[in-house]
Amino acid sequence: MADETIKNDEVNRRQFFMKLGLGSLSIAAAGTAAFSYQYLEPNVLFEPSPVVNAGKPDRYPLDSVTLDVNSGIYIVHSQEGYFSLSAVCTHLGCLTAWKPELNMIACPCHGSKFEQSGKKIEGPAPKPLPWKRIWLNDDGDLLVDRSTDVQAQARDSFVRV
Amino acid sequence: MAKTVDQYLDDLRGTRVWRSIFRSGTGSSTLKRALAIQQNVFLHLFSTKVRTRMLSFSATWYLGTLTLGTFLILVATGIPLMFYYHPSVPQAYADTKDLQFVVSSGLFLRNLHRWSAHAMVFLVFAHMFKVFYRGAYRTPREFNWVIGVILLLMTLLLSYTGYLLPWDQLAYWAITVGSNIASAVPVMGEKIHFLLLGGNAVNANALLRFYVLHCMILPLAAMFFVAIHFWRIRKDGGLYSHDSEPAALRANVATDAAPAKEAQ
Amino acid sequence: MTRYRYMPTHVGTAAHGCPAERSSAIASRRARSVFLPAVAVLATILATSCSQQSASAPVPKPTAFGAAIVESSGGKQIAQTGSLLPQPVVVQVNDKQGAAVAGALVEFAAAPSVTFDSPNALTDSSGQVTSNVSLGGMAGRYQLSASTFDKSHKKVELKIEAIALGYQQTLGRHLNDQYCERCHNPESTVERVSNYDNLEVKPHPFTEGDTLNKLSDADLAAIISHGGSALNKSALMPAWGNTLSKSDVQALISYIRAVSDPPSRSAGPVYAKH
Amino acid sequence: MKEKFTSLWQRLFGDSVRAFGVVSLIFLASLAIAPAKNFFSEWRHYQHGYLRMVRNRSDANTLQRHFQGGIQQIWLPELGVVDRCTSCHVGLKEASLTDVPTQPFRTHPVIPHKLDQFGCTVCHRGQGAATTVAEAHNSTLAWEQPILPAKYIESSCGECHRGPLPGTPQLNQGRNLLARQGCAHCHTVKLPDGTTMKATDDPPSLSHVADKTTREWIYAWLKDPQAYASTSTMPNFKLTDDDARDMSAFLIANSTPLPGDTATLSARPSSDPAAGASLYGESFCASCHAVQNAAGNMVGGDVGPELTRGGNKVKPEWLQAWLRNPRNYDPRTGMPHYRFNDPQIATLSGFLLAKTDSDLLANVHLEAATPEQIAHGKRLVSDYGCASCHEIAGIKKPENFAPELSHIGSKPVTQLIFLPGMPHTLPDYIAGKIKQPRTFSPGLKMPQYAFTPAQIDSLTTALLALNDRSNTLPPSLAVATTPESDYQPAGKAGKLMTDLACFSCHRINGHGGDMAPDLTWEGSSVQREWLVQFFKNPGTLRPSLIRRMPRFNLNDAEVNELTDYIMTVYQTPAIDRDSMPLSGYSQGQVELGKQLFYGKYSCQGCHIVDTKTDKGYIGPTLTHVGSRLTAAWIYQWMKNPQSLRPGTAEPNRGMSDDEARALTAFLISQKGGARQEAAKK
Amino acid sequence: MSDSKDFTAGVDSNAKKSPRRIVFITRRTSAQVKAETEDQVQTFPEVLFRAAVAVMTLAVVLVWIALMFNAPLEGLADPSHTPNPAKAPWYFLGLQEMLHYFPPVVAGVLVPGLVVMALIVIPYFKVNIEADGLFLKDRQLRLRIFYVGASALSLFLLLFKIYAALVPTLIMAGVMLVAAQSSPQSSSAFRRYLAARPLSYWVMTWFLFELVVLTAIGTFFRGAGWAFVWPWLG
Repeated sequence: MADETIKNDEVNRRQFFMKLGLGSLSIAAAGTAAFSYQYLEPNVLFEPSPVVNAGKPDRYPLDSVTLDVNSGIYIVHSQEGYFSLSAVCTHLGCLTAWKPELNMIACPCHGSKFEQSGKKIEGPAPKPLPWKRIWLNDDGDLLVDRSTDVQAQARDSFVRV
Repeated sequence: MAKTVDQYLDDLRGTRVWRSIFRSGTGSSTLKRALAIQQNVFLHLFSTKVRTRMLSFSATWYLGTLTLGTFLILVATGIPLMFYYHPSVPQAYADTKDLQFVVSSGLFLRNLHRWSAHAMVFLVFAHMFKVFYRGAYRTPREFNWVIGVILLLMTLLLSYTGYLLPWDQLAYWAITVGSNIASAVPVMGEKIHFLLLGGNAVNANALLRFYVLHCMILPLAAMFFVAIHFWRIRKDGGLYSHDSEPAALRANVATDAAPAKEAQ
Repeated sequence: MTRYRYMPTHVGTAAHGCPAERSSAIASRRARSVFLPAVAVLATILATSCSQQSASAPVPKPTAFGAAIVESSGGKQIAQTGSLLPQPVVVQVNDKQGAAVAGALVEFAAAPSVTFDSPNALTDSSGQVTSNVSLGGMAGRYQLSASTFDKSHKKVELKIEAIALGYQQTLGRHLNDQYCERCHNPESTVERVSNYDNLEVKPHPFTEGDTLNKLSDADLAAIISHGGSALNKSALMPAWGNTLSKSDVQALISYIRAVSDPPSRSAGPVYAKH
Repeated sequence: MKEKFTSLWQRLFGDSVRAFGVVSLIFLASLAIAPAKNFFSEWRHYQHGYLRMVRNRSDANTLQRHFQGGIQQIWLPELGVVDRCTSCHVGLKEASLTDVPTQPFRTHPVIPHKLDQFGCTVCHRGQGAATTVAEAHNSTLAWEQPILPAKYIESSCGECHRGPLPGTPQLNQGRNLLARQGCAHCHTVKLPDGTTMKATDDPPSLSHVADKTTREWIYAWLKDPQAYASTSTMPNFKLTDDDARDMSAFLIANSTPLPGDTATLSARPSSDPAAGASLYGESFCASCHAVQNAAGNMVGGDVGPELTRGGNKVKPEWLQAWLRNPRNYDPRTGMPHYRFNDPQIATLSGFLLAKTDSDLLANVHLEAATPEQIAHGKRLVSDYGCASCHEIAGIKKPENFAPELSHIGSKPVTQLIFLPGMPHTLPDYIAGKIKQPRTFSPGLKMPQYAFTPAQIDSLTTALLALNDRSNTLPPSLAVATTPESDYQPAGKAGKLMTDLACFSCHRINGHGGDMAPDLTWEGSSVQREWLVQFFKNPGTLRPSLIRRMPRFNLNDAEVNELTDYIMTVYQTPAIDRDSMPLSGYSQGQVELGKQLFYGKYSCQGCHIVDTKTDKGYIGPTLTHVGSRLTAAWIYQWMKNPQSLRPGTAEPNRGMSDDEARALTAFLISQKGGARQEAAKK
Repeated sequence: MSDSKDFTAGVDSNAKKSPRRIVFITRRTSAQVKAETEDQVQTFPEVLFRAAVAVMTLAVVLVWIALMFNAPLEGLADPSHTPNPAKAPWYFLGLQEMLHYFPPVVAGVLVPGLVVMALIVIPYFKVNIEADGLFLKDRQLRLRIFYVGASALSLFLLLFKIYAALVPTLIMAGVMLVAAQSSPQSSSAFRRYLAARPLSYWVMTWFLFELVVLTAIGTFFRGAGWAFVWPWLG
């Protein structure tokens, strides 16, 4: 009887250690997953600043739409003033182009077409091209913040020189 | 009474899905245990039973196991490191710095990778000498010994190719010195040097070559040979032990028993 | 293992590198190519124990004691941040009768970033100690203290002030030298005769903190840019707005704030010994 | 105890399952430390500290709103700079944090550059990529350049700015010293703009040195140049007595007499100290030459050599020949040809030869030199590279005599050999090397210079600017300087100007000294008659100046030659000299001008028109300005003085055209008549 | 066919002749192997748990090392500035040390090539399989060969002043001499042990000794210009 108790104790103890081990390893595995997520999330980015210097306003003649290929924005000089549009199609992210002969912005991928103000004319694009925040800095250069959308046609969305 | 975790686990093990994945199931019967080894794609490289004597630390010092352990650590740390590493000059160095300074725990992973690599070279050497002194290369394990020598060379090559990747002064000059030894080979030395580096000096080409060798070719080759190495242990009769040798052979091997043999 | 060649805070503390430090450095250089944590641990222990031992320069033993310490020269100097004062600081130890005492110990002290080439020295035969002083890297006022002990081991202390100019103030000083000083500085030198005495309405010297500190930066900028007459002050002060840029005017103001006595509040913190 | 331990061991590791359980737990605990270590990283600690500090401030809300957590980075791809300093130095852009005494949380002092555009390490060095204090600030195996000490910070300005800047006096001084102290004679310094630094000093030729001085003086000079003249730029080569003896023997033996009659005295040097002093003063010798007075102060300029002990040095014959025409001995000298007559030469030479120091040569006794000594001296002269600076007959200027300094600011610390006890940094090495070059290793040739500690700091600053970054700068960032021109006027007048050494003091078309006014546009500025008079008898224009134009005793033909040349050639295109008349302005205009002069613009603060009432001592006296300057120049000067003479102290008052015209009318009427009128009354 | 004849497995001590241990073919009976049987345990769980414990212990040690000591990283590779000394990874420093003494063909190719070849052929050499004590048979002849070989090698090393390799060689030769003077009947256990060591043991031990000494010298005792330095002196 006493022997059996000892034996049972022994079995229980073995089971306890087994559970301890496997449990630790499971936690370690879970921790490693969290750890991997933390590791894989970059802490710094080597990407150009979202704020783009578009130069002096007089570079853009009245009623012109100018594509800055590097930063993917349009600078539009309209009667109301200067404003900036994203040049990235809202459908699948292709870079659109300004077609002066058609007086519209066209996407080469799936044929979406937009007005000069970004409004959709036709095509699969679900939304109009978003407007970006634009302002003048102290040196008189136009700056565009690509990370900030602003309301289309709103007073503050234009720069008037 | 609420079910315990164990009961839930037992229920889980009883499901069809579980059974369809893990054929053997658990249990303390010898059969179940043998099946656990035999029916696992990785474990079936081992025999289902080993000699009790071989479990003792002094028999093997677990050097083979530990070497495998370092290899596993190296794979587990090396793959995450690749996410932040561009094998280009001088970006490689900047990436190493970034791993050290801005990637969460990047420094830890790189440290672990580096020290494990050193540990693996050391353990492989130790393993080889231990096997030699135990005489475990003897028939029928000759070929497994040869595979072991190949694995030793691969370990050295893996460590050597990895040495260049941080693209710092230490790496650059160690590889320059090391690779110039290759050009000492008569007749074809220059060619080997040229092919190894992808040029005449340690430069961007060399870095890319070493990267591919270090991350693709050598690890795959090493895994291939490791599999054979393990499988051959089973096929050659399990871990070597003097006492498992036939008496006559053992008598020959254990020469301190020679007088007794002559007496017979 | 990473090894630091240079710890700025410990510069000059050890005249000859501690041998244990050197050997540990060597050992850790080996360790960088070798997997030998034991060596590294040993090196770390050695390095730690050594850094605790490194002592500062020995303090000489005084042979005499004075009762007072006075400034001979070198007070109220202006230098750029981090650089040497143009003249060394000279202090003198006197006894009760006012006679110079040779062989008394003088200790210089200041904020930790200030360095003296002889922080502890004995007075020479004329009772003086000379020390070159490098100011700290922050612009502002630095309080240097020179102290000695009298016979009863009581500390006698002398406070000397020095001003460190940052980039903006240095630029301001340059503009001051070029445009302002000939009228605003009443003192004449061989090279530069002051115009101060020739002016009916006397300009304010820039050190005149009592007056200038009451003016806001905007007031000062207006006077400099638009001249005295535009602000109902003397027309002898011309308008510099067409000659100096806005940042030049700001630089001048920051210089004026830096040198004013009593100090201007906007000149920033004062650096004294802890 | 042991049994207890054994039983614990047994309980924990008794069989493989137990060992498995325990080791797994330890394994888990160990693995968990890595992310914990990451979480308690140094930069997070600083950010927490910043937030704690900010919490108690009155502007807490603003500061908290500006605060951005996480690793911050400034990336300048074109410079290859990644700076993460702002991860810990959180408050650099917060203008209100000027009251924080020290970094890391203090505002950055005002500088002309934006943090986002230039980052931190471009100026401060150190390792920008690092996110720990030790790695970022100190020198490590992975990064040799620690944070640049504040006293050398101007060297970073010099990486891009290749010319002098008003805000960097130390850098400017260091660069001047590099050129002026002859460093560039021995060391090649290729500047980032592709030019090679030229030494601006001009050590004398030694080919005829025996004409000029004695072997004893050469010996004493070689042993310790500063004993002869404390302002001497000649360094001390720390020669042994024998070496100095042999070198002086060689230099004398190697010297050839100058052709021409220089070896005889034209007149006995006169011993009239008063007359000598008077001529010395009238000739404004002190503008260039200094003499140490009894109080030990140096009086005079530093363009020419110090004359305190000149009598010990030169032979009287040589001195008289030199005073008669210095260009006979040294065609390139900056000393003007004064056209002294014989009595003047006798007076001046007597005055100068009396300036001796009896101690200087008292202990110098040299036996006649043996041929071996002369041969040894020749070897020493070429070994020490004397010919790098001095012209010595028979010895060629050595090429690459000393290490090139073009990239000294990026020299790897591993390649330097430090003195014991010296901090292992490049600035300390450079400063130590300049301070005491010979201590670094026996047999080094670099001589001992007599630099002050501040000069050493300046030189170090200038040298640190010569680094890899300054040499590989994107052209868009380099701020070029106008190169020193080698303008030489042509023709007879040109020869005359060289003879008179005008360029020693005046600058014309970017060439010349800065002691006297820039004459580039002098022809537009002054009236011909005045200039003629001025050459004959240079008067004082600025009462506050102690240095003046000397009288060269020119004859009429020379004066005309010079005046014609200046009036025709040195004209600015901005002014038509004859566009405004020199007279004929209405009385009303003159009166208005006078009101402006004394009222609105209060010019009398600096200038004198009426010697009775006006006291202004800064600008030139204007009593005769009507017969000195052209009206067009005055008008343009009123409108914008800096456009005519950049850096002039005359403020631009933003006058209207009418005001400028009125003032011109008033000033042009000042033809010295005021005094006459006053006399009449 | 009910004869139950006992078969005994043929045991051949010459492993080279019959590489299979058991050569045994019969139609109706199964093999009976007369090798001793040993206690055996299931691989699962006994071996696997032990292996897991070993690997985890190793991992714990390495994790702690990685937490405490940063991997070396020096300045950006700069082809124009060779550090002094420029060292290969430590496991090649034995080789680099030899390169100091021998021409690259010998030290860089011949010696490592021979070592690898020797390692590969170890199990295929008769002496390695038979593994008799070196000096137990043909003692005089073997001793003579040993004397000639050892002194030739030592002389060669002495001539080229390769003391780093000479000293271990001499020590090994000394131990082998002791072994030659020992017999399996020696009273001392250590001498009995030495006497039973076969040739392969001696060669391998000499190799290990040289490897350790040369690597240690290359790692710790070589400074600028590959000159000998004491690691504790600057």
